[in-house]
Amino acid sequence: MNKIVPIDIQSGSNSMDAYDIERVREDFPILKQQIYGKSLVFLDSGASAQKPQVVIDAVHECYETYYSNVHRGAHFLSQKCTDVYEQVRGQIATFMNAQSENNVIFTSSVTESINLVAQTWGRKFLKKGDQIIVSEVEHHANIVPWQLLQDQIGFDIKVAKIDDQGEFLLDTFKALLSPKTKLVAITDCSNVLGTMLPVKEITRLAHEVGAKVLVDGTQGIVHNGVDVQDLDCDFYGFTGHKIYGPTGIGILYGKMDVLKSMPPYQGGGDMIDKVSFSGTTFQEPPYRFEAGTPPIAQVIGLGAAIKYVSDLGMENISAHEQGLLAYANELLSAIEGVQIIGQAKDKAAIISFLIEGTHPFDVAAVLDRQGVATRVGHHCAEPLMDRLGIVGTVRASFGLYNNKDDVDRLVAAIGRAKELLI
Amino acid sequence: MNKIVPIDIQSGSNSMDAYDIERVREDFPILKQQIYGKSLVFLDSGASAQKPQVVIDAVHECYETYYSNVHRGAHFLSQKCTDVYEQVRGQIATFMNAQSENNVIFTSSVTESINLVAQTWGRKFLKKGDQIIVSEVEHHANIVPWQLLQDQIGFDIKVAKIDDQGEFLLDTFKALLSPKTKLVAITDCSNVLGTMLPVKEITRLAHEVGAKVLVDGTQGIVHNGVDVQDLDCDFYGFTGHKIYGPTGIGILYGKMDVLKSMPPYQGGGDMIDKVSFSGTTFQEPPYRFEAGTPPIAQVIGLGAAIKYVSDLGMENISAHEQGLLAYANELLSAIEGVQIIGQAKDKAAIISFLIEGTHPFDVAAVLDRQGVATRVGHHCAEPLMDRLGIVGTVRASFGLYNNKDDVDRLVAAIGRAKELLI
Amino acid sequence: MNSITPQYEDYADALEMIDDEDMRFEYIIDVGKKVKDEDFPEALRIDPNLMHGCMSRVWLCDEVRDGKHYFSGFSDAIIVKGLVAMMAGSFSGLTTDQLQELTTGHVRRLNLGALTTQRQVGMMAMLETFKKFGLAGGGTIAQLRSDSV
Amino acid sequence: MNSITPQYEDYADALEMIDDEDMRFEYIIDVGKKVKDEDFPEALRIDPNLMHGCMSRVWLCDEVRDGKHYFSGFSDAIIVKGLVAMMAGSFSGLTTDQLQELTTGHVRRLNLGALTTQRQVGMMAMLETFKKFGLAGGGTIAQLRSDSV
Ligand SMILES: Cc1ncc(COP(=O)(O)O)c(C=O)c1O
Ligand SMILES: Cc1ncc(COP(=O)(O)O)c(C=O)c1O
Repeated sequence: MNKIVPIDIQSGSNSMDAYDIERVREDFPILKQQIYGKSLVFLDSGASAQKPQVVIDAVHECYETYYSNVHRGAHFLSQKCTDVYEQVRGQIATFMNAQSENNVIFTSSVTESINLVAQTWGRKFLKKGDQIIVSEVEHHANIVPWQLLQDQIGFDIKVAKIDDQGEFLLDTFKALLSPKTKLVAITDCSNVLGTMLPVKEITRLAHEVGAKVLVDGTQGIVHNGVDVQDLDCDFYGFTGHKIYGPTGIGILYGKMDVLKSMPPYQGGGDMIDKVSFSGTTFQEPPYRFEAGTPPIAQVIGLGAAIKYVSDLGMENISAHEQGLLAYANELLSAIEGVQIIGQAKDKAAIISFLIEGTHPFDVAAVLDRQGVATRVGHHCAEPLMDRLGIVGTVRASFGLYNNKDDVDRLVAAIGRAKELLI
Repeated sequence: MNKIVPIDIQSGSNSMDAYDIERVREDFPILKQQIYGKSLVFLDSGASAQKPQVVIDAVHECYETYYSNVHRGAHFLSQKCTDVYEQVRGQIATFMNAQSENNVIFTSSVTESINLVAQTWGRKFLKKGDQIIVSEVEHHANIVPWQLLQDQIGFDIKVAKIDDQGEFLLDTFKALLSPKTKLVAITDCSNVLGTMLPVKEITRLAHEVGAKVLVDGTQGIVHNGVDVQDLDCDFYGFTGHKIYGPTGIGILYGKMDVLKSMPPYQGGGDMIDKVSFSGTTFQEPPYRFEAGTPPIAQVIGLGAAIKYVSDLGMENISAHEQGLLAYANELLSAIEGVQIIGQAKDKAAIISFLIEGTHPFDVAAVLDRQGVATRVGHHCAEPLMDRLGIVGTVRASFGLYNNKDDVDRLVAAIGRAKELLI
Repeated sequence: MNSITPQYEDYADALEMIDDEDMRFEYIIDVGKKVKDEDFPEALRIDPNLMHGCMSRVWLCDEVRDGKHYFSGFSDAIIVKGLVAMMAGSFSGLTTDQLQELTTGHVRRLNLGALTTQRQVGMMAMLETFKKFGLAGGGTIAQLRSDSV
Repeated sequence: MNSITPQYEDYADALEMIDDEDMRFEYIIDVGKKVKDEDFPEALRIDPNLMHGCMSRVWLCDEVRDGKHYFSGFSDAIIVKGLVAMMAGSFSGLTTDQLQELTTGHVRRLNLGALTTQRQVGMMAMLETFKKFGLAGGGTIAQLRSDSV
């Protein structure tokens, strides 16, 4: 699943021919929008991806034809809605190659997935004197939950380093590991630099010292898919809206023995076995961790998104994006004054850059007025900005619907930004 | 806003004439569905309400024409989406008569709203030896979060009682209050019995002993609206999917001084001021409590729902529903063997019942086959079932789109259930 | 492979002949109504015989005679009582080996489309329980549960 | 009521004459580019003068002479520098009373539709800051902040 078909940079990309990008673009209604009278070039998928029609329609259809609350329902709509909803759990298990659908917990976002692990597994198993390891490239979502827990418990947080190219330093990571290490919480792909981290090797090493491993797969799964059994991590989280699904839905995968060892997170309906004022008992995973009415339509929409990317094929998506990345990298590198931030060997289709003599906010504003949507700022990774000694970057992040034309428009807009700002 | 226009039970209802129910029904596409070849009678709105076209379309339109992640975005779509999204906060503040939009926190459900209060306000301010009060009619969502917190801290949970009619016993509640009482967590409307609780008086009494008050308004706001300033509660929570909005969105209202005194709940993007490994600082309310990408499209859908009910007028909705309740109550009371569970004077349009000599599951199953969707079971209120000494009820809960025909169909289906089952 | 027991054939034929879902639904109710209290005396309606995870309560017993399993059951809800009666009747009198050969297809042939998926899942769970009884050579529900831990 | 200061009129007229949003946007950049480093020396770019909550850094100063407020400002981003220059220029030379009469309409007349809402909100915040400076009779951003607590 993770294998990326090699592409030929010289000729643009072979894979792009196989992958009918213009037909794919037809599936995304928003791409027809005009921004300031210019056609939209959407290069902000790293923040949130656009949705194909099938996802929008799945949500629509649910509300219009069979919507009802799920579980415990004795009537037709409730049954139908529960069936469609629960079938997504199996679909996601297959997509991630999880052991079973019971390893798949529905949350409201990956942020919630990570907080859930912190406040259940973490609160139960971490003690003063323990250590956990995160990396310098983490998104705030994989830093702050641990800091909040640290305030409650008092363990140590160690930080694994990158080099100036943005490459993960496996050796210095190894040096941090010790029997005190109880958890490694790390992303498989930096949302700022695009760096792909060697999470399989990291997991193996962490397990050797008896630590559990949580992988923040928010970016990684979108660009390369995942095989959680091959990875062997204990937890893997991702968020629906970045993988072309609705907002308001996230996933937490966990190994069953680990999930079973965890107390509930939130309390409420559905997650209980029996409630009384003299004592309440809880359901087995995954339901133990799903309190209250779940994001029903969002789960169903995510199911449609996962089907969509599966039908296109994650390898084809990866190959297409790698072709774009190589093309963009080539063109941007050739522009005088453009500095690409993050030059790791193994990268997902994310390019952060700066233009010498300009402020990134100005650049992004000029790009915006050319119809080119990028993100600017610290990208919720302030510690990484501090490490790199910069206030922020302009980030162009590619999705499965971008094409070479988008790259050309980006290049032209950068030219305009240089004209206007320097 | 809470005022209910009096209706004349004898003649059916005056208010129903003023309220054009047939036109209203046109707004709900799902009502055209056939269930086992019969037209759908949806009497399960208490579990989750159906969505008017405007809500479905608002979600749709967002994804198709201006979707983007919100906040901090420098590009056009991000700005547009943020504007629409943030404007809903003000709209909800107006709907609840909150002091300002900053008192309105977006959560994923009321279950999360209550867990948030438990794990932030509760974890900070409750100590061993303190007492909190909940009531016998609470939904699990307003019991289990307190039990989970109790396991962490060790305070006492006292239970306010109802009488056999389902009427809240204000005097016995008063007797529970003491300077040890730090919180009263109570619903304004029982999801099983329909009983409306005197939450304004409860709040006044609780404040007299210095306790804070959290009102679970999940059912109350749907049937009668709310004025949080008049109520004077410290927290008020409700859930989007029951007020004709999307799933995956809930609201927590809080008084500003109370919100300001609370630590963050989940950690992640958006809720921070500045993140570094040497120390992280947080935003002011409401953002402090909104970690990660919020349920963007769901907030926008909820905005459309709130506009929809506001346009219809909460008084008109209440009056219409009260007319139906009176009509249903009259007809069901006249059926031999039907026992209505919950006979409080002040009720929302929810009728729980049992049929002598039958099991509620059988009744609901027969009703379902007549196209009449009801809910059966403990309705996530097991302690209430224990109190009433029953295993469950069949519950018919009405929404703004139900009509007298629905009641007639219910009555006919009950007749059929008696024929088949007894 | 379809012909399991005469009782099974009777039920399958009867339901096949009915071509209206509502009437099939009513047929199950009728079966349930025919189960008398004395068929499954109060003394058997005890926790060790209680199946877990049902919306209504379901008790199941297995009596082994000459290496064959004879099931009986009861519920406080009529529809479930009917289903239990059909399931117990259909698959009683089989040996352990015969029980192991049963598949969900055998349950499906009973033509229970009138039921909600959740109920159908319940029937499959019941079939699994029968097979477990077979492997365990009888016993109670509670014993099956503790064995599987 | 519209005529505030000659500078204000100049900016408003200039922007009104441009009828293309892209060109208005570029006009603001030009204003920003014209602000020289020495117009707001490094010594002033210190924390007490820093406005909070902006995507780029913004420093603002208020100099009071003869009861009139003279604002100046700076930013590390050109567009913001242009906006700050326009705002400071437009509303400098006013008395406390005159400042209090300013409304969001005065900012809107500057015709800044080319800006994102967030930036427009930023401009309104700047206006509020000017008014607060007026009420406080000068001081620094940091002092305004601590006063409001
Ligand atoms: C009174 C009451 N409180 C809380 C809830 C929980 O709502 P949700 O499941 O949307 O969090 C419900 C609905 O099930 C309810 O009726
Ligand atoms: C690597 C990474 N982790 C976590 C997140 C947080 O995702 P969400 O905001 O959907 O919870 C993001 C996206 O912002 C991300 O890129």
